[in-house]
Amino acid sequence: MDKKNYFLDEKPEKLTYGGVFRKIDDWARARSLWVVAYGTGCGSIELRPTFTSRFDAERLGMRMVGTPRQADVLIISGYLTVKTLKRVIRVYEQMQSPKYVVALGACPINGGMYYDSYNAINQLDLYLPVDVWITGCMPRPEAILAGFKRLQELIDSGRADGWKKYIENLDWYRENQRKIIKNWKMPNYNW
Amino acid sequence: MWSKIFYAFLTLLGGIAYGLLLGGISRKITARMQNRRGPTVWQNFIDLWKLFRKKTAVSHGVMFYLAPMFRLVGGAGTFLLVPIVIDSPYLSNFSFGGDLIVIMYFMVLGCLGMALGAAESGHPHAPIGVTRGLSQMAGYELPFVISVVVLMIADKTATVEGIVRAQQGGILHWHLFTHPFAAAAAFISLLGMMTSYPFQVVLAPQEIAVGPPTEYSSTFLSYMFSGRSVFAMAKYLLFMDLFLGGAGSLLEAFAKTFLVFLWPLFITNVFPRFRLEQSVRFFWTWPTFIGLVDLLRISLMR
Amino acid sequence: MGLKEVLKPLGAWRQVARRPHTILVPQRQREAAERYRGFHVNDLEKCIGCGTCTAVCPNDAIDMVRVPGIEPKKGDSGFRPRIDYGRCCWCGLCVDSCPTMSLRMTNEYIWIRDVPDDFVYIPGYDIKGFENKEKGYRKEKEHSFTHYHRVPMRELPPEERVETFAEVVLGYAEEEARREADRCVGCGLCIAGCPDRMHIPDYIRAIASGEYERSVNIMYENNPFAELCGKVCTRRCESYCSLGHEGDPVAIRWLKRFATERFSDLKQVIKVKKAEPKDKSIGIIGAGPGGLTAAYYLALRGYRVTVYEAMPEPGGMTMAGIPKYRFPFPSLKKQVDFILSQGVDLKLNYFVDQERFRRLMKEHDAIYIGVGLMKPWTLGVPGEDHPNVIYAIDYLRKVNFNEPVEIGKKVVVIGGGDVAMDAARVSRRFGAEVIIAYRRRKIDMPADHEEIEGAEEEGVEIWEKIIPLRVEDAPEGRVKLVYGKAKMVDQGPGRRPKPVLIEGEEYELVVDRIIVAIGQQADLSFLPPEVAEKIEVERGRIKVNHRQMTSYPGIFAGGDVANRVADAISAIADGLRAVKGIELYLQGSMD
Amino acid sequence: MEILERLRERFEVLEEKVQRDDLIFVGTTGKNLIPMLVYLKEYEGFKTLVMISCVDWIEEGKFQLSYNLWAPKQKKNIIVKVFIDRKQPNFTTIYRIWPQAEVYEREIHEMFGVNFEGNPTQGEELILEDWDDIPPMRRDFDTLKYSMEKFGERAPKSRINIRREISEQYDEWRRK
Amino acid sequence: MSKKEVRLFIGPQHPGVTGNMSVEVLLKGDTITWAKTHIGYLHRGFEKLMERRIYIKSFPLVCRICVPEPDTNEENFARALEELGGIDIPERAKWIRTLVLELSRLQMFIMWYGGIAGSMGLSTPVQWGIGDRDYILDLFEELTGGRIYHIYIMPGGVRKDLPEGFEERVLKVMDMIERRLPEYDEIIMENAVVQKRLKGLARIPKEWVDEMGLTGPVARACGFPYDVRKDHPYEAYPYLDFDVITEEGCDAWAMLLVRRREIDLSINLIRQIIDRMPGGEFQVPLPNVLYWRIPPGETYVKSEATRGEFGYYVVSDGSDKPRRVHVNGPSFVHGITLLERLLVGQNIADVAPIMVSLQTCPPEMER
Repeated sequence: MDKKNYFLDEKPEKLTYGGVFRKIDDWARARSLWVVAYGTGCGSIELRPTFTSRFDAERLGMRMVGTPRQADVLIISGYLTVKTLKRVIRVYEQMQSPKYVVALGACPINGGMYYDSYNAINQLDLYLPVDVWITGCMPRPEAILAGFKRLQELIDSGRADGWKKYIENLDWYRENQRKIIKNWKMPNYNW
Repeated sequence: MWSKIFYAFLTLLGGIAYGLLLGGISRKITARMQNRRGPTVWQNFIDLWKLFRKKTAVSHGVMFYLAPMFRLVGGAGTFLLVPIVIDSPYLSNFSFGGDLIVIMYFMVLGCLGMALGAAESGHPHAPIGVTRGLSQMAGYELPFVISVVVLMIADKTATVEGIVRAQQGGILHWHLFTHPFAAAAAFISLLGMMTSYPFQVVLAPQEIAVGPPTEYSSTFLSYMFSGRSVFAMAKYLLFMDLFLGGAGSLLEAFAKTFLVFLWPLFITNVFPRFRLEQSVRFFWTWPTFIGLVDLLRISLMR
Repeated sequence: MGLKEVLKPLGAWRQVARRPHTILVPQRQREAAERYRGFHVNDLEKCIGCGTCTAVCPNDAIDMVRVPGIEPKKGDSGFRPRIDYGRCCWCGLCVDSCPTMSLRMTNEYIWIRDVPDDFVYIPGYDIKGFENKEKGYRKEKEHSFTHYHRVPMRELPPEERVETFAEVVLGYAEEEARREADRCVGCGLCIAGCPDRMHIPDYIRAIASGEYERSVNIMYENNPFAELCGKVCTRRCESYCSLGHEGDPVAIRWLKRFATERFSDLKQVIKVKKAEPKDKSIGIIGAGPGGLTAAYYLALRGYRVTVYEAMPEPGGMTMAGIPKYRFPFPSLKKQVDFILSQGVDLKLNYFVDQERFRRLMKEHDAIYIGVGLMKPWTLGVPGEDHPNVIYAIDYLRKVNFNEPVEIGKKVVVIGGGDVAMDAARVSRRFGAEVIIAYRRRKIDMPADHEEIEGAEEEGVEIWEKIIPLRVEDAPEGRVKLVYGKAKMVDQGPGRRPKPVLIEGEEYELVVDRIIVAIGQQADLSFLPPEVAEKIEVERGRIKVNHRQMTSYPGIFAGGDVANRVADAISAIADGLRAVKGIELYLQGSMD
Repeated sequence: MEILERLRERFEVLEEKVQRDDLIFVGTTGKNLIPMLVYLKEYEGFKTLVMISCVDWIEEGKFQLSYNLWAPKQKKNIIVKVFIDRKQPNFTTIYRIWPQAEVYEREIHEMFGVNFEGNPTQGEELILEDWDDIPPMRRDFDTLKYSMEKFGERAPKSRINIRREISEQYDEWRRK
Repeated sequence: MSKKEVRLFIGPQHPGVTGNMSVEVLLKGDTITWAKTHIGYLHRGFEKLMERRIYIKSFPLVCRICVPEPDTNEENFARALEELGGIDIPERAKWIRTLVLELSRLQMFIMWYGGIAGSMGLSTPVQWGIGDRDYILDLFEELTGGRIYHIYIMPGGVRKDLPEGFEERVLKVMDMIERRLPEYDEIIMENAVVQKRLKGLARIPKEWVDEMGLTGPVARACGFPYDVRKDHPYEAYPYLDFDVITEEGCDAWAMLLVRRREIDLSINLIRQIIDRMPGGEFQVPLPNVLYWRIPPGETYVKSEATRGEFGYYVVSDGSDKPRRVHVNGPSFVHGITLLERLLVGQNIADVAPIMVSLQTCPPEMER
């Protein structure tokens, strides 16, 4: 089998989005949030009740999908270790625009309990654009759902544009990412 | 002729819409069974629109692009060959002599196209899923073909329309009751076709993420999504025509397809999935055996 | 795989008929449990900024900041906790260890922002809308990390006390002391209460961990009369203690007493660092605690120090004024001897008059005046010169120097300060019936409340709102006190009520002795006029700057003669501050 | 306990402590360790290795390796301790006696830098990825400093020393 | 790796793995020929962080070591400190602790019971299980003030007393769960497909149990009655009346049976505890926690978690911070040594059921 490059190893063009359907698009996007099933940290324990019968996020049109390609929302559930951050960046870049990031818990904001840990990052927004921050340790399902409601509002009014920021400031993000990921054994740009 | 095409196109859209709606209903019913409320029944439309309008930046070659189209075309092709309302000038679709065999080929086409495209995507889960899908198809096609052959022999026709006509005259003339074993075999293989749960080995989230469509996103996924729903619709219609006596009116068609739709839903939520080889072995034993009973019966009766 | 196993699972379809148990959040609010550990609220009025929450926070989420509108005051650092919800883990340790119980948690749990910088807030100051939520995690006083109850101090029973001059307080046993010391949260608010700024949390912590030597050494860093303070200090620090708001303050005084009493030979315990001898000499007038403190630290810094004392024993007021049941003589001797052993020259029975003062000014490079207040205030009523009217300060001195005193069967002590209490309790020990007459109410008494309680336990009667009018002679060598009653007139907020005589009523009390204990004043007659005119005196006290120097360069003053507080620890503090001042003065770099 | 006597007869026992009825600590030398473990496994019924742990005694310049064994029959734990030099932390693997020791040793190698000779996988990364500092579980590794340098801090804390502030306030009042 | 083999990473972003971990496998057809566990995605360095925190500050940390079942950690660490610091806790505290432990075991097992079905694609009981578990979390919330992280068990006892009427509410939830369990059984235990898939899956050779140190339901499914609650009784377990559950199957089905019976046992134990809950104090005052020093010494305490034996090795050097805390979770052996060997020869489809059967929990492997 010939080695084929499955990734675009070039900088993505600036994505603009708009058009006549803009309003309908935003409306539909807000009501159909597919979450990539990646429990990055301990917050995933509260994602389970959120997505199952007691709280049932599917009411809001959310569901878990197994592959980043089909997902709209990446939930960073709590702290991120360096090792996971590498995978998370990859997952994020494989997601298709428009895409949103929701950070759960105190840890992505300022390190949380693990502010002095040698393996957990302290500020997520240096590495990924985050649209909604929900604090708590862990946020209860009610808080998570309220956070998603907030995300829906943002999308509805067209203000959830973290993905645009990421493309515009890619060099800055990349610099920060490379600062802590020493061994960048990934394609430069992998979407 | 053009008007027929126009009406066929309309029915196609209607079929997609009804398929999506049925999907929504199935999500709602599943949710109720799982003690929760579930999304609105229109959720699938929203999902489809969102997917359709999403950007995509993935490129894995031509086949990759074409596969969802294959899927959609396969679905649409199947759908358009199955008459919805018999005797209706608008809703009988492109029924012609021997179309049953063509339908069965079309059904395979979608899967094959999918297989080609997914293999192109390069994700290791995709080929595994494709292999599974093809093996599975080999599994459920056998009982299905047997039961279709039973019907063809019994009714001495190779058209769907002919089979429908052979069932006219009351509920007891339905093949469901006249050929119960063949019907059972076919309905079991319908579970395989609809990838309902004990036989849901293709997408298998816990095993191979989402299988073949792992790399598909956005618009492609929306094509696959609508392809899948129209495909499902086609199968419901086909089974309605084959076993439930077809439909004399649109309302009847709705009702009967809904009945067919309930069957996989009935099974899918209460069983885990088989392993691939268990699934294939199952199809090659029980339904095949049941189907063969009817085949034997029909051959002996003649 | 029988048919039963195929059909059984289908029974799950029964669920479709069941009502879903989904909770309809976020469309509907759902309240968290009664004890839920949600977002913090802080009662800014109750909070004293002790910083215990900061110390116990596992995540470094809480820091202390200044808040507009909150000024530092007594027992309040003026800081308030600020919480970073990018760090917090809602463990509630801060709530459980808050000494004033001002910090608590609500059961509010939704805090969502679009930017990550909005998660730092000062509970109580930043209004977030859930301030008035009643539900939420709270501290239970008895089940928390804070120990609110003081280990009780054992004392002699009152019946035994009045028989003897033995020490009333028996002291802590080791286990008790460590338990009591361990209550301290180490906030350090008490430091502000101590005039001498002793390192209170440090030495208490040392006691708690059993390092008594280290503890005493910490005390001796700025107080060579630690044992004295351990027994008779006015312990203003304890009223600053953060535990005192909801419980008993840490028994700082008794702990100091415990640690210092353990060592009979201070020379082996205290590690002194003596500087090179310097060719400067300092004269100190008055061997009270302030003077000796100055002498001790000056000697450690290498100066030649001579202390002049008019009385036959060193110790000043602590020798002459404090009864022995509070402060036994051997204890004083132990401390003074240690100070003297550092090379301090002491001249006893050396009354400094004007002539001698002039000589001292020639002999010494600097002079420290720590003469204290030895002249009692008089009542200022007719008949006060009656021989049966005696002054508490003279009375106590005579008792302490074992001079004979005669007080009869029944005495009245006029005054409400510590000296009054001492005089009353000493009189009880001589078997007299004692009445304390005070012009205000009992709660207004400046004396230590423990002293008041002790006096009452010993059978001293306390009469409130008594204003003496005149003293008259009475038969059988007794004396009659004619007095009127007072009523308390409110003086507006923040000021204590004033007693005003109720006119027209007169009462009489016949006693054997009237002991006047309404305060003392300075006797500055020893200052030669050329010096005296340059030294500013303000309301009876010598005015000094922040280095304890009088307006006459080179003459320093401290202790009761210079401050308004007039207790031992302020005298010690003055002495310590004067050391720095004298050093700077001698180096010529006075600021 | 008799087991301690039997151990003393056969091996060099440096220290021993009965912590609970079901927990015994035994210290031995590096040379005696493997024979002792084998003896415990084969003759005393301590069939199971519960875990291997490492303690950094930086002041004494030593690493303490603790081998925790469990006897399913007697329901007893024994912890065999051995001290090795911190400067040259070399020891022998025991993965041939218990297979799970391989991973424990791999973790200790990664976290403390102890080298277990003969362990086939100890060089592979287990937990950390692209680690660029001294092994993190060593006492001289300052994790707060590392974290602050590498990951930063959003809202710097005021870090006010209340005691010092109070003393200064006191001076202020004094001066007035 | 021959040409016919495919290298496949299952995880970390994969719906089938238990948490954030990954298994690298070589596939020949559908059969796994080699497997390797990769962990470290959740490594926060708890042990390092605890070394620089005073003892009390470690309690919010330890419960994060195993997210679904935090109380075992708290109880273990508290017990270790009590042993080293010489603190005796009151009777009632022991019983409350046991109640909390059993409740948390029950919620974990219920979630697991749904999870094993979910690992084979049967999502209905997953939804039920996690939904019903929520009622236990509500109890926890009421009792401890936290849904997931309770920080309730502290040295010296527990932090708060049982609220008014809590016992009745526990019993009510127990009744509800007992009513629900037959419905679970119907769809899981009595399901033809589940039986077909689990019977004979992941058969563990019996000699591995002692050799590798397998514990908990895994060992008990192989017929070894290893249960710390019985072997080294702690808290109130010596007073409770129960038998160790064992099954002889050594396969995933036996593990399922063991865990199913454990649910009944837990409910039974909870009823016993509530029945016999003593009165009195629930806490002895600790020394001042800000300066709490523990005399030098070391100890190893263990308890039975849902996944097996959970152990804390605590070394104190006499200061106010631990010298070393080593947390030894059962998943360390189950998830690495055992899983790597067990997966060889299995079908790729069975990775998820096997991992769920072993109940590998990544945060306790890498801490």
